Amino acid sequence: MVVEGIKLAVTGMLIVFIFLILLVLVVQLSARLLRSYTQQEEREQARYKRKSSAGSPLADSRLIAVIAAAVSAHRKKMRIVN
Amino acid sequence: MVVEGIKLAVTGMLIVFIFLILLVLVVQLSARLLRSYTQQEEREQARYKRKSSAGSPLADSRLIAVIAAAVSAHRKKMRIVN
Amino acid sequence: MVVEGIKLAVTGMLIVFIFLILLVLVVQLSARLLRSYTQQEEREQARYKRKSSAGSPLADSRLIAVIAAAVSAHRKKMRIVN
Amino acid sequence: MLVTGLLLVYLAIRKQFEPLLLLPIGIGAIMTNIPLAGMGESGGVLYYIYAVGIKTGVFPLLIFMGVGAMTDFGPMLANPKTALLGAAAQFGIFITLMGALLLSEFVPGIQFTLLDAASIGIIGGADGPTAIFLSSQLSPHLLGAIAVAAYSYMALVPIIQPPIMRLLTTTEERAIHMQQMRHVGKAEKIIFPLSVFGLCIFLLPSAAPLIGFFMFGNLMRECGVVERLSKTAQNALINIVTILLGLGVGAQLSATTFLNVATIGILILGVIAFAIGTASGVIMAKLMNLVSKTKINPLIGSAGVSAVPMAARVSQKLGMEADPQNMLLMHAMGPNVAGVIGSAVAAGVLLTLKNFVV
Amino acid sequence: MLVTGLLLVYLAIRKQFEPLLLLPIGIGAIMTNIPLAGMGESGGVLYYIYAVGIKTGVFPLLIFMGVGAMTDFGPMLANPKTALLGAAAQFGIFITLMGALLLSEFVPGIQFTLLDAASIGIIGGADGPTAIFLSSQLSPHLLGAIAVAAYSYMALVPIIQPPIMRLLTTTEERAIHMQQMRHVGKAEKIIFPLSVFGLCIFLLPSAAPLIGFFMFGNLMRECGVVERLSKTAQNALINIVTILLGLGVGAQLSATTFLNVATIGILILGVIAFAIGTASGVIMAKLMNLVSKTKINPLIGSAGVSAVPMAARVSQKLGMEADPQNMLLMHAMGPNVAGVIGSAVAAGVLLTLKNFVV
Amino acid sequence: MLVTGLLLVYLAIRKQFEPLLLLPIGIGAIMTNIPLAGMGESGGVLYYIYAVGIKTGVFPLLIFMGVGAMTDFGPMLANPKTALLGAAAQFGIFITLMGALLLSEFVPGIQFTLLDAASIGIIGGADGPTAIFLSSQLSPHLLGAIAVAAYSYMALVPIIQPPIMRLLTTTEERAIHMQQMRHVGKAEKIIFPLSVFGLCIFLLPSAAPLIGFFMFGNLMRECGVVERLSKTAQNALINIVTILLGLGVGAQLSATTFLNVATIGILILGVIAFAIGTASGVIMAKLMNLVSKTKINPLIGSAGVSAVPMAARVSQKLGMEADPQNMLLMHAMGPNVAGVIGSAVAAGVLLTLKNFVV
Ligand code: NA
Ligand code: NA
Ligand code: NA
Repeated sequence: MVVEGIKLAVTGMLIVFIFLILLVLVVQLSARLLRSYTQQEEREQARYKRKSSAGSPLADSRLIAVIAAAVSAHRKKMRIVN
Repeated sequence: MVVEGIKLAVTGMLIVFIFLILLVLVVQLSARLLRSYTQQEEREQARYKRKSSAGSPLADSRLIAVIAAAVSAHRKKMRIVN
Repeated sequence: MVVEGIKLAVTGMLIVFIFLILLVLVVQLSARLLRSYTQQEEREQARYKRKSSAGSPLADSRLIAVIAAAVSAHRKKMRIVN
Repeated sequence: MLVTGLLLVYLAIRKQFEPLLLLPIGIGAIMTNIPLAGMGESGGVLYYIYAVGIKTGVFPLLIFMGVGAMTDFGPMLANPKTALLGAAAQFGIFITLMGALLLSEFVPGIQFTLLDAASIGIIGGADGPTAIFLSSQLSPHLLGAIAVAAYSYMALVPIIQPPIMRLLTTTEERAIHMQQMRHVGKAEKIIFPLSVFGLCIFLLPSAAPLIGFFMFGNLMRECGVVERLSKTAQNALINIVTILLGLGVGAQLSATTFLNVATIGILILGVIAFAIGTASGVIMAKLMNLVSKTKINPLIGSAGVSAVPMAARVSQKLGMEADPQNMLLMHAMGPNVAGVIGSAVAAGVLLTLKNFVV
Repeated sequence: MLVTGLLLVYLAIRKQFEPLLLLPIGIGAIMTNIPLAGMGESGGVLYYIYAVGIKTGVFPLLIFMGVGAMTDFGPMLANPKTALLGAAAQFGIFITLMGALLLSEFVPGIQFTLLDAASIGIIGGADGPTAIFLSSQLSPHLLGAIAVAAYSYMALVPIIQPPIMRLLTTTEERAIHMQQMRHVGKAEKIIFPLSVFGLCIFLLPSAAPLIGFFMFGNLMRECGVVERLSKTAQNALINIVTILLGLGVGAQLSATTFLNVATIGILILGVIAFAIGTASGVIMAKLMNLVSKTKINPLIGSAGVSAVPMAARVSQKLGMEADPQNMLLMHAMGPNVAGVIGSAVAAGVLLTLKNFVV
Repeated sequence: MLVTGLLLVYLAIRKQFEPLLLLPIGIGAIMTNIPLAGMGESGGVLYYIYAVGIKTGVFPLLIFMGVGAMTDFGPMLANPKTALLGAAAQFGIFITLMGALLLSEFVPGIQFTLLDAASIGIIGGADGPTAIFLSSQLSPHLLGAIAVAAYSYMALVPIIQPPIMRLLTTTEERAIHMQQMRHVGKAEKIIFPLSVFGLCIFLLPSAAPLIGFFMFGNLMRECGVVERLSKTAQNALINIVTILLGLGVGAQLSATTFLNVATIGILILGVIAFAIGTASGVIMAKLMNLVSKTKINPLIGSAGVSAVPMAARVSQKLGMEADPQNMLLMHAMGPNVAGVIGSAVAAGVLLTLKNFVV
């Protein structure tokens, strides 16, 4: 039975490697085919980030504190209500 | 079998119409019977709306911005946490 | 069968009482064994409460209003979205 | 068949064709057709899902309950007469039924029984859970094709309906403004689901599972005392069941049951059903305008096919084309939700076949 | 029977009688009794729900798990002696059991077996999942009536209890203030469900399903490392199961099993059970005051019947009547939650009948 | 066995050993071993849970779907070569399989069949749902021990892996910085689950249930049109199923199946499996550095065993030890999630035994 085990192990590892190598190839292929979409998406995100980071950083930090409190209050409330 | 189909179609449409006509009548009847409740509810709502709309609109709009940010932050957080 | 019922009632109430008396004893025992943990926890909570109550009460009440609004807005939004 | 499944996935994601259902159905179709995997065969996971939830009718009824909990009947209660448009649009169901019988009479290779024809007709109800429930009870072998047709055509409502609506109405008719709706009270909204269920019990007990679960969901929504149940019925429960229902329905899409001339027949009959339902809703509105003094815009008639809320949005869009100030959406919601009741009633009529035929 | 179902729906919505359960039960009762619809018969949706979830005992146990996840045993742990009040209140169960046997001895037309009597007695436990689980195992034919009686009387606690509580206490007793509770540590709260489960395993294995699921739920709540499971057990899961359980229980309310003299007997015995439970809780509190130096307000004794948290609120209300500064609510929560354990233990005793009788 | 169950509960709560699974498993183990309670026997609630959800394979697949909906494959798509590390780490599975066969050859009292050996090997996959699914199909009698070993060793990853990782790498290697990842587009993320599923269908249909549900979950997450289904799959659904799965797995931990020399063998083999998986991941990374010009830090190789996200965190920690500026976490997530696919593929290979053996 140990022989069968060895056969199984060899086949198994082969299939695992074949599967994941093919996967790598497919992923690389799809990355290449979709490159223009991805780059456009990236540019849009970059533009959006620049815009939003232009806002006053002070106001932002205050906002974040308020938000954090609101969210934590909300969570506590949920726990009580439900 | 086409004859049976015709019979079925006639009966079917009759029942659908009878059902929905009776439904219309029942709805109209219940609307009439419950009119006093409904009108009272409406008056209360109208009163409530007038009151709440008296608040400062400026403060409200700022609040709404804060809220929107809080809610969106909360959502993102949820996505990460869960 | 009424006799069987009486037997069952007597056994039943005995077991219920034995169970809950043992439960009381176990709870008292575990309270005693864990006393040091509990007291430490209590001290930490007391310290924490003192700290947080030192914050400006005015700011707090405003914050709470904002939070309440945010949470209620969030809820309404949830209802619409889902 | 793998291609069919992939096509459904593509339509769901890229074209946003009712993705909540068509994505799981597509994946289920792929899974069941993987050679040697046996996922849809006895002992496979999809088989269990199908046997437990669909063959029993439990899943579509739970979804219908959730839909009830999400449905606001307010617009219909404010203007109850528009419910008749939801009745008229069911002509699509029955004419398609006859069409299916004619097809099997005259087209060789197509052999629909009366039960099959009824299941195909229900596509015209434009209501997924109703179509799945009825066909799971009458013609399980057609379930996959019928569900796919029903959801696809619901997604295609913005393409199927407008030409028919334009053909049957004049610009003046499409520009008719409808008067602002009255306020509908809380008590009316609570009484309503109970009334519908009551009518169903006395007129048409065979529709009780569909109407009963639908109205139970709506009662949970409106009664105000079981909000946590209502919220769960609208969210966790309906979502869980939707995933499982989709996979289970998809599992019925095997090559032998789907890739045949009958499916082509079903697809053709389905689009006819939608077209006739649309037309009869519009014509009914015009007939009602002949006898009633407060005119209704015939564009809201087409919303009677249900396909909530897509069909109502189509009414709104065409109304605004004719007059940018014309706001029909809420008015179209009346026949829209009435159409759900209408097709559940029609399904009830068709369910009685189960006892007489066979 | 349709009228019975409608009455339950009315009580749930209008009178807010435990609507989370009585609304689905009422709808289930209506559905199962629709002539010709067959929704509760083999092949009907309610039959599947009943067979899968109630006959197996799975649904009431999952609900009990959710209740455990929602229960804070802190007040009981802070003052453990009050747990004895939760033991005393179980007299209601066993005296009612004897009452049921006497009824069937002396009233012609009532024929309760020992198992039936045990199921009827459990109404006095004032705890829905326990009552449903026990009667589903011992007397499925009485399940509907017992569930309806249990939930109705729980809703009626604010009417049933006060006269008994006033009768058995003086104004001075009702005005007794109880000292502020100590802080209960996190570790104690984690050890507690494990201790209760441990006691159950060694003393009364037959109670293990009920106590086990209840304490598993509470452990998920308190252990702090599985918050997402605890939250789901308290929300989506318990809500889904509540809807299905309600429908399934309602489906057992058919005319043959409900509209008979036995049901009248059950309803009468049920209110007696609540009354005796209330009285024995109060009397136990007075007995404990005879031997203990720190006095407890006897009003919290009645909360031992469970009916969480209604009975504790009744204690609070009567305490405030005697002295507006008297805050009993948290003190009454101790016997209140102990009463849930008490009736689960009693149910465990009664479950052993299943093996001996028959 | 009660002690075993309690130990699991202790590890879950106190040591936070995968508490989401080990707490329910521990409670299930306690419940099933209560003398006279019969909770795990035919007619008991745990038996129903096991029969419905685990024997059928439905529960682990639904959990895998939820895991898919929670998994972000972005890091792997950004640097696809790291997926090979997730392949290499599966050596642990197959070497352990051979170890199990050797044990039963040479150790008297241990008699593992080929199916048993395969189930034991899958512990090295470091992935709970995969291990439970495979062993429920191949060796139900070992299910309990295998699940306990798999989850325990996953929790012990921060103890098992570091010495092996340190032994096989130099400080310079551990300090290798990896370049910032590229942005991965939405379309790539949608295509990915479909590609993996497609590969699985053509290469290895036996892995279709696991890979299919995993990728269906991921597709729901990424496609953007079924967010409500994705959210429910990640929350209510996976939580409900986790509770039930844990109880059902725990119910398989009875004295006869767990307290024997085979379990000791499984526990020893399990830790060997993790160690070999870790080592082969690291060695693979070093081999890849021999042929590739952009160097990868061999510490991320160990993350290929999966145990998401624990193993990736271990990589991050050791990287920071060598150089506090070294941020490996996101880079380690690549092999980490690839390891999940890798072990599902391995499970697919092992599942084919079911047809050949017996
Ligand atoms: Na319709
Ligand atoms: Na009780
Ligand atoms: Na793995």
